[in-house]
Amino acid sequence: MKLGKKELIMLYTNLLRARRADERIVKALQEGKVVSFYHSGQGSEAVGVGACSFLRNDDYLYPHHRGHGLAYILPKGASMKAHMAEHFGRATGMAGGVAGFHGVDPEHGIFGGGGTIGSQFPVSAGWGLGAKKNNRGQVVLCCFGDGSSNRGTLHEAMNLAAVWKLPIVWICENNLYAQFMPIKDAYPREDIADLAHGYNMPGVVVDGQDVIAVHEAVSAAVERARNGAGPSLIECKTYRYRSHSEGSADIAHAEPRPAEEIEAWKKRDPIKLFQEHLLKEGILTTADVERIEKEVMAEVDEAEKFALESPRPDPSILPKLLYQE
Amino acid sequence: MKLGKKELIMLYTNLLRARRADERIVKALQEGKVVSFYHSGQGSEAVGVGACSFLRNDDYLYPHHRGHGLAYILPKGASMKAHMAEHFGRATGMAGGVAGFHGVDPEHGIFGGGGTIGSQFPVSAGWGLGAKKNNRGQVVLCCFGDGSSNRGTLHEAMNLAAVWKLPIVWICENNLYAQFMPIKDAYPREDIADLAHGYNMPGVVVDGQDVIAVHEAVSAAVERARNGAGPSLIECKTYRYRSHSEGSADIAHAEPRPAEEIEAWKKRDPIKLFQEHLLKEGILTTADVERIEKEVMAEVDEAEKFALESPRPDPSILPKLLYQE
Amino acid sequence: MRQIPYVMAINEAFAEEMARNDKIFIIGEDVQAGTFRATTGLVKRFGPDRVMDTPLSETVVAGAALGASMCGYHPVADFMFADFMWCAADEIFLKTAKWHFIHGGKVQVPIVLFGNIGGGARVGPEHSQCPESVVWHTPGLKLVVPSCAGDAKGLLKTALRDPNPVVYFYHKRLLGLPGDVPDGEYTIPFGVADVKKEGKDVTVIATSYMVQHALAVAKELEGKISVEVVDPRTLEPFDIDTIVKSVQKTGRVVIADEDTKRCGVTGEIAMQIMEKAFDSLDAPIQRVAAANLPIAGGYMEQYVLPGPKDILAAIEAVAKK
Amino acid sequence: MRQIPYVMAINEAFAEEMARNDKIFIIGEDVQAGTFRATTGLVKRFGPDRVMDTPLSETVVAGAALGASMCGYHPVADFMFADFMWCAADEIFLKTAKWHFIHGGKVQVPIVLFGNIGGGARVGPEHSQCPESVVWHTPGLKLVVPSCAGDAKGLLKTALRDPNPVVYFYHKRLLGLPGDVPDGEYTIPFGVADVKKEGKDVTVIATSYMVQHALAVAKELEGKISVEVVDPRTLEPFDIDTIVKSVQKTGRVVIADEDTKRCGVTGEIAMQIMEKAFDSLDAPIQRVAAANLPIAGGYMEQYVLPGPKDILAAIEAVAKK
Ligand SMILES: Cc1ncc(C[n+]2csc(CCOP(=O)(O)OP(=O)(O)O)c2C)c(N)n1
Ligand SMILES: Cc1ncc(C[n+]2csc(CCOP(=O)(O)OP(=O)(O)O)c2C)c(N)n1
Ligand SMILES: [Mg+2]
Ligand SMILES: [Mg+2]
Repeated sequence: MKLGKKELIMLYTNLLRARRADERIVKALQEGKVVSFYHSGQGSEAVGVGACSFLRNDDYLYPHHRGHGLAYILPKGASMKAHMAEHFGRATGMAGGVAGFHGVDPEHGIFGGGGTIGSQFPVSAGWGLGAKKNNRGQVVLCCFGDGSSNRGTLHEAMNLAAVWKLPIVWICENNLYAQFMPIKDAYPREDIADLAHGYNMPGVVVDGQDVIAVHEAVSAAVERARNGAGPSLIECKTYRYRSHSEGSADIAHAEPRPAEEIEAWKKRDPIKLFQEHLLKEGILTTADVERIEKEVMAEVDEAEKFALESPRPDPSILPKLLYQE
Repeated sequence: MKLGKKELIMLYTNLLRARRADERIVKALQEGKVVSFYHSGQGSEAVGVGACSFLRNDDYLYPHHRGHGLAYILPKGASMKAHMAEHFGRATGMAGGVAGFHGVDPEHGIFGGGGTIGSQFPVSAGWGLGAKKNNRGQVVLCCFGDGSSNRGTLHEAMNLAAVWKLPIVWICENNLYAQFMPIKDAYPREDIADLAHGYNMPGVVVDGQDVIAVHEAVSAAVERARNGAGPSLIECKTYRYRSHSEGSADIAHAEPRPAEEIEAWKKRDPIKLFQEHLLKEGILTTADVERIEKEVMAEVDEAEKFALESPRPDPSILPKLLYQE
Repeated sequence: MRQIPYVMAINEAFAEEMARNDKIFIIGEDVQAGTFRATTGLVKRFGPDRVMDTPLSETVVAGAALGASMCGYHPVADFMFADFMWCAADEIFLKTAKWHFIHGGKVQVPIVLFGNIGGGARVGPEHSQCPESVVWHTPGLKLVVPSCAGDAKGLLKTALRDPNPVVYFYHKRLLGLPGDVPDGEYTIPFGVADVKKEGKDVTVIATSYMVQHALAVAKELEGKISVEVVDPRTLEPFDIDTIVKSVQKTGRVVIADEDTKRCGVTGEIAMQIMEKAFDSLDAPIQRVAAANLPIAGGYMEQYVLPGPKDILAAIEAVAKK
Repeated sequence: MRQIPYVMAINEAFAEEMARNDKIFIIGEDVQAGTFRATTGLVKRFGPDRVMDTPLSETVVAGAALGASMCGYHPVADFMFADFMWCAADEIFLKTAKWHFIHGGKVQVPIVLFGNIGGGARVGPEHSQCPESVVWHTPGLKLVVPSCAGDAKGLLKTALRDPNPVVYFYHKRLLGLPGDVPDGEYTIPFGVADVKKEGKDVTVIATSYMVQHALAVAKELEGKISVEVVDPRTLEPFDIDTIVKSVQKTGRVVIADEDTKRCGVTGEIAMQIMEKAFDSLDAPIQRVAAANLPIAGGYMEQYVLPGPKDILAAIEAVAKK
């Protein structure tokens, strides 16, 4: 799919929405408004936005946990308000304020998630099976980090998907670290995409700071999956700017992450890169940039206001939530 | 290592020991002497024998479960008597008659096993770590089946071994089936050895009916591991003659295994092939063959007699076995 | 009434419900063949898309069922031996059980988690467990433990119509046991204990295979001690009321279950009785369960698992007090 | 006496024992940094071969520890959040626990399985559990649940000298709590309950963080109800004798533990008391535990987990009876 002006601006806007919402949650956390923890996604927004901006509404998505899914679920159609409200512990949150951080929005193919890293793989295989049984051309995007790729669940799920030709695109957001663990000490090859070989599926490496590159690689894999040709693995090389979770030390093993490394990656900020590109190509003017910034900030303000003004859940619902009637 | 006459005859004898002991246990089971279940290893003995006949005493071994380890543990130095006694539920068994089927013999580097398929991988990684810490050039052989290779534990263990360069040789006894599941429906590639690629380690395919081919491939990998160059994966193509476990149907999914398939493999019986080779090369005479057969049968008879005459464990030991004092 | 073996009753329930609801499918290792014959033959009738043999991968058996359940299907995840559920523990105990609740009820996960339990085959501690207590301990999972053919069928049909995850444990030693199974359609509601035998001196609450032992012992004691045998049939939901009623009558209680004693099913039931009927108790409750040891293999198995003798001794002990 | 925080006491125990025995090493995710600061700094002193950061792979954290233990080492497998042990359940509950027994005692598996437990951080059901009951249910695992800095240190040192697998659960909410820790070498034996506060009206048996709640409530009730607080400190081995002695004195019992109520720790302790001291009980035992629900996140957490108010209500209820 060749992108027109409208689509390009949508991508840009989604990048900005993910970034500004993330920044706001970080701030809110520091102000004591966020009731749970938070894993910022700043720096890697091009992965989720590039992957998820042109999916079908009925495609299934397991977002990666950075930004607690923001860069993935906003482009997929989920509400920023509901995401923020969940983090503020409100009844209007995505999970009704019961989870504190899980994104769920079945109408947009987002069925929720788990708290153990690597648990996305088996359940995504299940969605792939559901999609295949439905036979309506749906695909599944299962997103995860470099560290997540160490879990054995990935092996079982990729194998099942490959042998049953399930319509799944495995998307790895390789930001070089898993909590404090550098991926170079956790995996023996340069590219996680090389795992694909063992499952007879395409393994592709892309620049995760380049939203168009991500979009193109994912689109090709999505097409393949929709056409019944089975799963693919796409690795996006990227970075996170902030520490693993808000409040945790910014370290590799037990030493600070190298300042030069952080600086070098910030020079390749996905929003900056894409903005420069769009300005250069004449797709955006500086006036557009300012307008979009304002619009996005308005959405973020509104989302925070909505969250703050929403009530906490009524605890009496809890026992009723245990089972579906 | 180039094998001399003595070594070749030892290999042949080990093949026969594994086969005859296995046949005897099958018979004993039919006679009601075996107290647990049994998974015959007939047809694939060249894998264990080729892999384990020249290991060091202090190398660590996790045998594959076919023959409940016979073809692996006998060449490693374990006692046929104790193996048989365990299956007869006797106090003289490898596990003191408490397990009923697990092989354990710490003096020969055999530390026991588990009943869930795929559980061999993580614990073998641990032995690899122990071996590396010991720094005495020990290696670990971790043996498993084609079906076992579907477990995610393999991924986690191979990855750890690769990234830490643990001295482990992963040996897959691919007999084309996992219980009733044909490997072609359980894994998307022809060769399980192709999994090695993702972990930056050698992946080798050998004829599992050819004891010398297995020996050579394993020896090379063992050398590599001893020298600190890390793990390897070796896939041995083989077959099992009998059904999955004694008493179970001999089927693929829900249909009988093809008779032609079984017949074709029986033509490539590992003992027959090797005997023909040794006779042709003049390493063995027909008189030798008869003598070895008699010796092995004597060992098997003695093992069965030993097992039958051994007492059952005293149940009062059970509570004391829970903890090491 | 028609008598068929327990495992055939299970097989029948699958066939009937699969015919009734095309969203039901069975997924697991070797389910087309059916290791314990619970699913044997179904592939012929319903095809390999509804009776799906998987690779040897417990996490995706559980995960595939969990995922597909959200897409509108009603999967049965067959773990062969229930012990193997431990290979997918995160998927079962931290995901399947909690998914509906933690997402504010916004997704439904109708699944049957199916596993064979119990000792008696002397195949050691990883093929013989009755992992009931860990399941019952986990909020969000229903738990069915049928003790006879009729219950096995009726409860499985109910499980296959429940919009929640239901763990269904069927016992090795009951597979071939014939029992009354009505012709035609019937279901048995969850949370209704069954008084398998009335009595007035001692209440024996027993589960699964232990029910058969309890009935045999009750018969043996006839004329000496009048034993009431109550089978909860489902542990979650749990019918404490029927049990309390029996306890109020007898004042003396034995609880028999094959899972490990410590933090097991028996202690939990005892505690619930203490909470609801403390004043009716004429003697401390006796529990009969597996010793606090791994289940040994070979001839040693019998020294770890509970049996009729233990039930007998416990009944005699409470009766005396 | 010197006062240091609970987590520093743990850190000290590691350092002392690692200096004493060079076979001890720590293995897990992010142990060099120390997510909860329990292992922070040890890598500087003992190097990366003894404080080993692994890939994100719980099965090999558990398996590597299990394997290396048989090669003569004494590994500490750190699971970060104890909840993550579910990702290695087969390795922990079916392998580590059973290995020694099922192999006829021919191999030794000295391991410490280390995990952070408990709610209070509002981080949902997979980062907040107290999975004590499942561990206690599993024969072959010892279980340590320290409630204060002094116990945390002394018991960890004992764990690191035990030739068996020991599960050591330390609580999130206790990390920063200062407590008396003697200077110099000491260990605390397993299986010796500690009467944290003497009293005569009601016995409160509490574990881990609940001990602190119980002590606070006991103080609050001073002059009204005299509360004895007993901390088992280790659940396996379990010191039932000290508890029975207390029950014989008070006749009234509350048991408080943060794990889920059903099939939990509280019911097991209650049942053991019923078995050993039925006639001393003047009122049914009250249990205080987490509701039979997944642990909700955010503001909803508090409605699932037990707190001081629940202990207070339970004490008042038994005292009245
Ligand atoms: C099973 C499990 N192990 C460990 C953790 C703790 N943890 C949370 S995120 C994380 C790192 C994940 O790394 P990666 O997949 O690379 O994603 P990133 O956070 O770098 O985006 C870890 C170790 C967890 N939540 N679950
Ligand atoms: C975790 C687990 N799942 C399933 C089983 C049941 N089972 C025992 S052996 C086996 C097949 C193993 O196949 P493979 O690894 O190819 O070895 P083979 O028996 O063919 O030699 C199965 C499914 C088990 N023991 N453990
Ligand atoms: Mg990462
Ligand atoms: Mg096989």
